[in-house]
Amino acid sequence: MNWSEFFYMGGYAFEVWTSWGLTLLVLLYFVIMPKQRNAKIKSQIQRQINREQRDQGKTDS
Amino acid sequence: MNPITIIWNFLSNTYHRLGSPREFYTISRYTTPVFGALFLVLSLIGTYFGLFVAPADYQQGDSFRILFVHVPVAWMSLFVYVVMATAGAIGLIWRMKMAFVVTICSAPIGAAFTALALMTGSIWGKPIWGTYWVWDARLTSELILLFLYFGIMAVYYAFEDRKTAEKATALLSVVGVVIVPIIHYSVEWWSSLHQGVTVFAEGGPKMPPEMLLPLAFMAFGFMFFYGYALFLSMQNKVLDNERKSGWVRALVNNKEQQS
Amino acid sequence: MFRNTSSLIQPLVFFIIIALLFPFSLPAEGLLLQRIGGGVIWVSAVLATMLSLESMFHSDYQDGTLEQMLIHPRSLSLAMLGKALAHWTATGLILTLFSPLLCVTFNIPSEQIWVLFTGLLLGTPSLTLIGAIGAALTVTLRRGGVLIAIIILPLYIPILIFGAGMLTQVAQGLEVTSQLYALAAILALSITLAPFAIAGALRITIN
Amino acid sequence: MPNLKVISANNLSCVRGDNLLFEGVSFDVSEGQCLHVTGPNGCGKTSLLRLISGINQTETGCIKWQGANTNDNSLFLSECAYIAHKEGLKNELTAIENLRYYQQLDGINDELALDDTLAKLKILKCADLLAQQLSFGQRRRLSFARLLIAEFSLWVLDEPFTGIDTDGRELMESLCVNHLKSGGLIIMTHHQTLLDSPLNQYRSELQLGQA
Repeated sequence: MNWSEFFYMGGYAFEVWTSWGLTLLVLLYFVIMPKQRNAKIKSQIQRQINREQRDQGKTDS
Repeated sequence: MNPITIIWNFLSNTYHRLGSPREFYTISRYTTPVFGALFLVLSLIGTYFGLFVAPADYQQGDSFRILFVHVPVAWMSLFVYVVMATAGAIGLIWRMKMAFVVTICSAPIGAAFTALALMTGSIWGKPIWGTYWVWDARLTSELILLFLYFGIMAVYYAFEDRKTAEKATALLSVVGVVIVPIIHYSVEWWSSLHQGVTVFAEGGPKMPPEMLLPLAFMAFGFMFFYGYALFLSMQNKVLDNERKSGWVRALVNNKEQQS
Repeated sequence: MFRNTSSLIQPLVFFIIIALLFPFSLPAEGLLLQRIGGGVIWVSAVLATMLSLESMFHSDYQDGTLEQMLIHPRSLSLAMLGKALAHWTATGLILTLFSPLLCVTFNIPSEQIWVLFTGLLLGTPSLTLIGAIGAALTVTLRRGGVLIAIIILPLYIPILIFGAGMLTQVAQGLEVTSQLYALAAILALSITLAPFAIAGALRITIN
Repeated sequence: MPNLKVISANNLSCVRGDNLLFEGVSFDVSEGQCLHVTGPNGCGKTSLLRLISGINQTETGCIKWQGANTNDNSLFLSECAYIAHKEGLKNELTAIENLRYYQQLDGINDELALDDTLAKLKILKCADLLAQQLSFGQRRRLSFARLLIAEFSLWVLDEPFTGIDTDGRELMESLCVNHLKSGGLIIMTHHQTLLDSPLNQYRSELQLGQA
């Protein structure tokens, strides 16, 4: 099979590849976005814990 | 013990475990990668058969290959809506915390699937109908569905109190699911008034197996993708909602010490 | 007995003004207005109903009578059905009664006026009942108006389709009984289900 | 005594947003008792009253009236009256029309009783004034009048003595005492002490939000 012919898609390259590309982009978004958000939430919680520990240290001393 | 009892016990046990945010988080850490892997395998097989193996359509040429993303995504847009509304009803009736999380996390995914179905549909429409948009019954219902999703998301973000927001969102999704069939029939009747629109011919009445096979793979692949994306987003929601509870703090703290 | 006449007149005036905006924004062809007039009146009725929804529960919420209704032993959904129908007589019914007048200004033929009138009579109560769900969901929000529109307008589409579609049918000399049945079925469904959704929404949002 | 009226709450809690206002709140109130809910601003006094009166649903625990859960309990709802900050008065109606509305909701039609009630609260002269023309104190009295038009056993009162003059306070206190003497129950919030009030001898205190 010829690759350039494959990408040419019988003249429908634009339609086929934008559709598949858009789908891929959306799918990637729903994988990458939550992973980033997960790290963000965890670091937020961690900072909260650190703050509280510091606060506790102060009141103890 | 007969098998039905065993299955029932298993189901009710799973239900109760999934009903608790903490148990859900533990279970989902194992199931989420499985969903992701299943999605990858199925969609790669589907892509291979769809793009390389299936022969070009005798009428539409290679443009019909949009079908392998358009149709699964359009199916999913409805499927997600039904899951979302069912979860909403479960949450309202049995006051199950996790059901609301399913509803809220499904909405953006469903909206994205709907938007994708609209975009791929109109891109496909250009070579077939000669225009990006026609007031075809299916495209129009899909557009209305997109606005229903927007409404549901807007309601969730409008409330400050999370619990109120969750219940309001669930109620609206249940109301929506009652009206969706009516919208569907009304739009179908309406578009029959607008004569002269070429109706989608998806490769004739009977789909040849070399088209059906990749379509089935893609459809199941997208279903697992929904599960994968839903669980990822639900994990975040659970962490966010339960950020004050002991188990979330222990979880975050342990991670920190390990790294 | 209406103590607050301005709330009675506002939706009606709004309805007429919207409908009258169309002739100004369209090419000056008598036939065009005659053809699209029915649709214009339907869209105006939908918008006027929607505008009136924001105030539906607002004063009751502000002065505390809504909370008292919530804890009254009598059925809240039944009370809400009554409330919605009362609201309809002050908005939808009045719009419907005035719609023939607008039809005359659009030169709509008299056999279509009847169809439009009947359609509005059957359709506007459903608009109010379904809209009340949105009003109940947003009653505690300070800026609920736009949100009501986003929630409710997609749900109005079937009513609009059948209501305005009847006029197209009549203009082509076709029967409209099936659309009338469809509107009546939607009305029956809204009367039976919407009050529960309204009551449920109020119990959720008022806290 | 099987007919003794009693409301008992067990393990109530209230969460607002991420904040826990209170948890593990339990109490029993029976005939002739007045529960005085105290605590600093924002500790959930009003939220507790709204849980009791049934506007909000309990997240944890339960509230029982005569041993039956109060959720969707029409017997309880018909015996419980809740007077809140928002008086539940329609501005466009006159005082007597407002009162008549509530009377008719309860299925009673007794014009004389309405006048009597207004007279008891010394606002008979305002009967035909629109509610929006009444002063704040008069509106409080009018909302109080609602307690007397039907046979409520449990009065749930949110800050009943704010915004009224000494005379009005004495009047309302005497109404409360009469209610308690005739076997009624009262659950109320009040930010000041009730030690010098005639209610004191019926009173038990529930403190919220001690940290």
